[in-house]
Amino acid sequence: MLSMLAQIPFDAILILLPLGAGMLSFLWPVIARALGLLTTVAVLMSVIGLGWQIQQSGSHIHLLGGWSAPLGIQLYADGLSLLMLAATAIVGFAVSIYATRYFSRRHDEVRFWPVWLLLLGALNALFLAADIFNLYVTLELLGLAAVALTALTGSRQALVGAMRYLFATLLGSLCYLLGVALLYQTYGTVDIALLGELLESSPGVWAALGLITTGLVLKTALFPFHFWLPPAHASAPAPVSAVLSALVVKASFYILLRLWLTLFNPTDDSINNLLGLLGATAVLWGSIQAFRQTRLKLLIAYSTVAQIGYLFLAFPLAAASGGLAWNAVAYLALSHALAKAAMFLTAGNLIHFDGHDRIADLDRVVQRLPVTAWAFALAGVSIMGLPPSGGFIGKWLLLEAALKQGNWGIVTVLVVGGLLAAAYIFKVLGNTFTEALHHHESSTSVPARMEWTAFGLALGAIILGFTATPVLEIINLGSPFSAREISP
Amino acid sequence: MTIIDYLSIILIIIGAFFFLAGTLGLLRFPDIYTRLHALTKADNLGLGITIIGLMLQLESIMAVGKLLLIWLLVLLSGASVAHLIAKGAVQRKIRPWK
Amino acid sequence: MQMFYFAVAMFLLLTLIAGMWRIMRGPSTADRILAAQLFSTTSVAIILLLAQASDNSALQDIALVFALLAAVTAIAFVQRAWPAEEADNDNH
Amino acid sequence: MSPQLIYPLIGAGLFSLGLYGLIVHSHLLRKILAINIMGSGVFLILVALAKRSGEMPDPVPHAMVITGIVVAVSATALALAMMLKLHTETGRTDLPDDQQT
Amino acid sequence: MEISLLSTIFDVLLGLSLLGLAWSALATTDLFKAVLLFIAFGLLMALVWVRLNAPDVALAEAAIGAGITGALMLSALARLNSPHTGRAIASHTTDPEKDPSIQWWPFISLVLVFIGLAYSVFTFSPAFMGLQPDVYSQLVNSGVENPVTAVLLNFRGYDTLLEMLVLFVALLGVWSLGENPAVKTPFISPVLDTLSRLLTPVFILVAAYILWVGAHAPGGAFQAGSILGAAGILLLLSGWQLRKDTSSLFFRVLLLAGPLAFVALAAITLLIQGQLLEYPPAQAGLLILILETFATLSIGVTLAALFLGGFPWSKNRALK
Repeated sequence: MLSMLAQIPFDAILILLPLGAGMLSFLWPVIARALGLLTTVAVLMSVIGLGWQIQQSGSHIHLLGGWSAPLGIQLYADGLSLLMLAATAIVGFAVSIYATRYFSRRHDEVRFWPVWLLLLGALNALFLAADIFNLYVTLELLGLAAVALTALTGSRQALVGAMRYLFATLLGSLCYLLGVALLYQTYGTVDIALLGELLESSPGVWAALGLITTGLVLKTALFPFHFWLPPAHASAPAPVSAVLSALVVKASFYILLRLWLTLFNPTDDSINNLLGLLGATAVLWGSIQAFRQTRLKLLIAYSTVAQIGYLFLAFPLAAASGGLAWNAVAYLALSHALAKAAMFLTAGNLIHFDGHDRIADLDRVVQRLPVTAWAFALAGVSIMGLPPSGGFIGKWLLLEAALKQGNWGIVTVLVVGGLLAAAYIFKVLGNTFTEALHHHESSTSVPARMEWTAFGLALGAIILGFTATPVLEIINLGSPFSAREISP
Repeated sequence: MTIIDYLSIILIIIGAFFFLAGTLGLLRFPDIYTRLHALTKADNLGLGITIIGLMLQLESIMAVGKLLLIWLLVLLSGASVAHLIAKGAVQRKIRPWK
Repeated sequence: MQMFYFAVAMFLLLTLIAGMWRIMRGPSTADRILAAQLFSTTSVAIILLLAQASDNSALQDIALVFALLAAVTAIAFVQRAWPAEEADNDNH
Repeated sequence: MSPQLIYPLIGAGLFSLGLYGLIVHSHLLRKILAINIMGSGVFLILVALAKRSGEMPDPVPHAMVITGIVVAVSATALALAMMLKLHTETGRTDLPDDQQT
Repeated sequence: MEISLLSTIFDVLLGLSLLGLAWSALATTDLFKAVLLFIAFGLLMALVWVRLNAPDVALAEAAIGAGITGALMLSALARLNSPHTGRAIASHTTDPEKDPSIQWWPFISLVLVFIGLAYSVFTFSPAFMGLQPDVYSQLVNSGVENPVTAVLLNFRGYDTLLEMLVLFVALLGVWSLGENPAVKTPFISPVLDTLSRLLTPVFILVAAYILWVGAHAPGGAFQAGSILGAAGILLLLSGWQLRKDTSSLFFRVLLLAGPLAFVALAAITLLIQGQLLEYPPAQAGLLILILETFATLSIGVTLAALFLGGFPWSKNRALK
């Protein structure tokens, strides 16, 4: 039985299943909802299966078409991919449950499911890819699906946000592709592991590095390329915003991290320091902007800009403390995915409830929607980095790495960033207790399913605060952070 | 070089001359209606003569047929497009040159 | 012979570049579409000459596709994009 | 100048031109044109550098460029449709407060 | 004069006119002119691919870059000006920039980007052969003789699957924006009617030919699909109306025929061969031809639907 289970190609299933389901849900809209839910459950189980396989036999390679590396495309899975797949599966499952009740107009929901399932498939394909050109195709699929979902409601803000998002994502893809072109023409392969063995410092490689990094940083919305993120994430439907903030921006970051670990691994500190500096600016700028917002969804979107900054703080630290800093980043990415998805879902609940998301007019939400208020508070704990939460563990690991190197600049940014996050979270929480000027007695009730999925995700972010050891063990399966050891 | 080769060269040079005439017409003719002539007459004829010149060099009957088809297609679409543009221009009351 | 084909192709490329002037200059949009049409006819000839020069008959298929699609943009223009009234600024 | 260098240089030029156009123009249709020109530049570099190695060209970049062309036409169609929708909704053909970018 | 010198001059001229077209397409204030210059740019790109000995790419560019993209852009431009939005033509066909002079900071960065790229191109080491030897040595096992088709449909078939889904997602995105805008089709002249009647069978024949020939010569599913798509566009332009029954399941299956066949084959090969998309070598040629046929159909239908630009059937029907 177990040996049979070990034979199941979970990685291929993770890609084929959502893609196939997306197409079927387009063909038969009637079954879209059931099919979508079923698919996300199956994806969740497949991730568990893949995790078990990796735990048994180390990192995992699937030769597509039976062709090995330079000629064919491979799928590759280790602890890092597993972590991202797990985050995708969990958030995807919650968002799917949420979406069954969220859409008030039937034809919006009919349009949502196919694109969402294709996006899920693109995410899984991206986290399993081991080939920089294949990554380009998955990035484009992901980008176009994300733009289509952003524009789903067709409102004015959504269109403007989606349009800007589209240009940003296309520009990012083209820069990335040009970098891929230079790398391919220099080394004659697009396989990451093979490139890792061949790469040497040359002007072409530096140009490729610059282009790829620029493209991916643009897609990840690192300061100063964050301009497109708040309008897009704030104007999309709530489940879409949750997916965009929790998963889609992480996807391009994952590629950057992966390439950084295997390919570039620059001994030259100046680029690392530049990324770290941009990250620090993003933390401070994003947090301040978040505090200044008057609409909840914009506040959460700017908070994403700030939280992305934390991920880049690891780059200057990694050279000396290697694994520790990357562990911190992986942990932060996972807990931010859960917490931020929870926050956007609560924002969706509030909009559903009162029809607006003006922070000043949140009217006694604590009494009227206690579960939602709790969900926001718990997610906030993780975003602020207070114990016990996943955010706390991640920031603690980062702090440890910074202290070890005596990098006081980053220590300061971590502390100030935490304080600023507390400021904007409490700004929202404070308003949920008070009475607003206008009473909203005739509010529509929020379906329990929508409240509890948000709560469940937030609770997940808190639980991550207790499970540091096993989760870190999973992340390090197949040792993704020991550089240049991914061998075919 | 055989006699066929010389014939090809002569035909292709004549074709190129018609292309030149077509372009000159496009550039120098005074209004849209006269410029249409440049496209439909000179260029299509130029292409036709060039194609005949090239056909002399081909061995397979299939390739000859393909070249003929290309010419027919260009003739057909060139003529139709010229007609549509002329008609549209008249509808929009673009004045002919006097 | 190869040399000759190349030289003629080059000559046609020069006439094509000269034709670009009409796209830039206009004056009416119809003139521009006309010049674009000339572009594709000349390109067909250039491709056929290059095919002969490099003795690669596969290139003839490209000329075929060119010839086939030549009409599509022009018809799209006439049917959709041509403004109903056009300023008659033909001051040639 | 070796002939194999011409097209990669032209490709680099197209990429930079497109980038410039994308940044300075505010009209959405122009931005779409600029993105397409940038894409052509990338494709040109991808294939033209391969030409440098021997008589038989490397087919892998060709396949990649065909993939890229299809992706580009998809993105262009989506962008155009969104531009039209934005135009009917707001009457604008540019993005509001574009100077923020 | 040497042939190599002549070809160098040819390449330089072609490349410079490409740059010139791109520059003026971006610099002109008249949008019609910009779009037309861009179409001419696409035509020249196809010539460049011919020069670079990339006939497969040239075919794709001729069909998509010069044909379909141009038609899409012209049609979009027309809708920007369509009278029922109530705006004057002049305000949208021309786009007077506030400041026509060069903006210096972007310009400097443009020059820097160019210098950087040019430098990396110049210092490029051309010692390797790329994947060309690998592809040619495995070509006998791929089931086709055209190396580009072998890469697209066999060696890197997974990319192609994802890429067709990109096309599909773009269509879903366009459809989610709303219904097919009512385009007033102007008077259909009998000439156009006859032309479309004459050309449509030729389009279909040529598409089939390009598809078939793709196994051993330049051509294949994408090029054939784009030609089919162009045929659809021509029909739509000649006033061909979608009948109500096109909202049927049949139409939707047709849209997805390529990706569905791909995913189905992927699942089957996964079950039988143990690897995704691993074809048994003996049947590889046939499987690729079947895949390509379905892919051609869906690419053609999808491109035509993208040109139509909107949900082609009423909401109620789609929901049933």
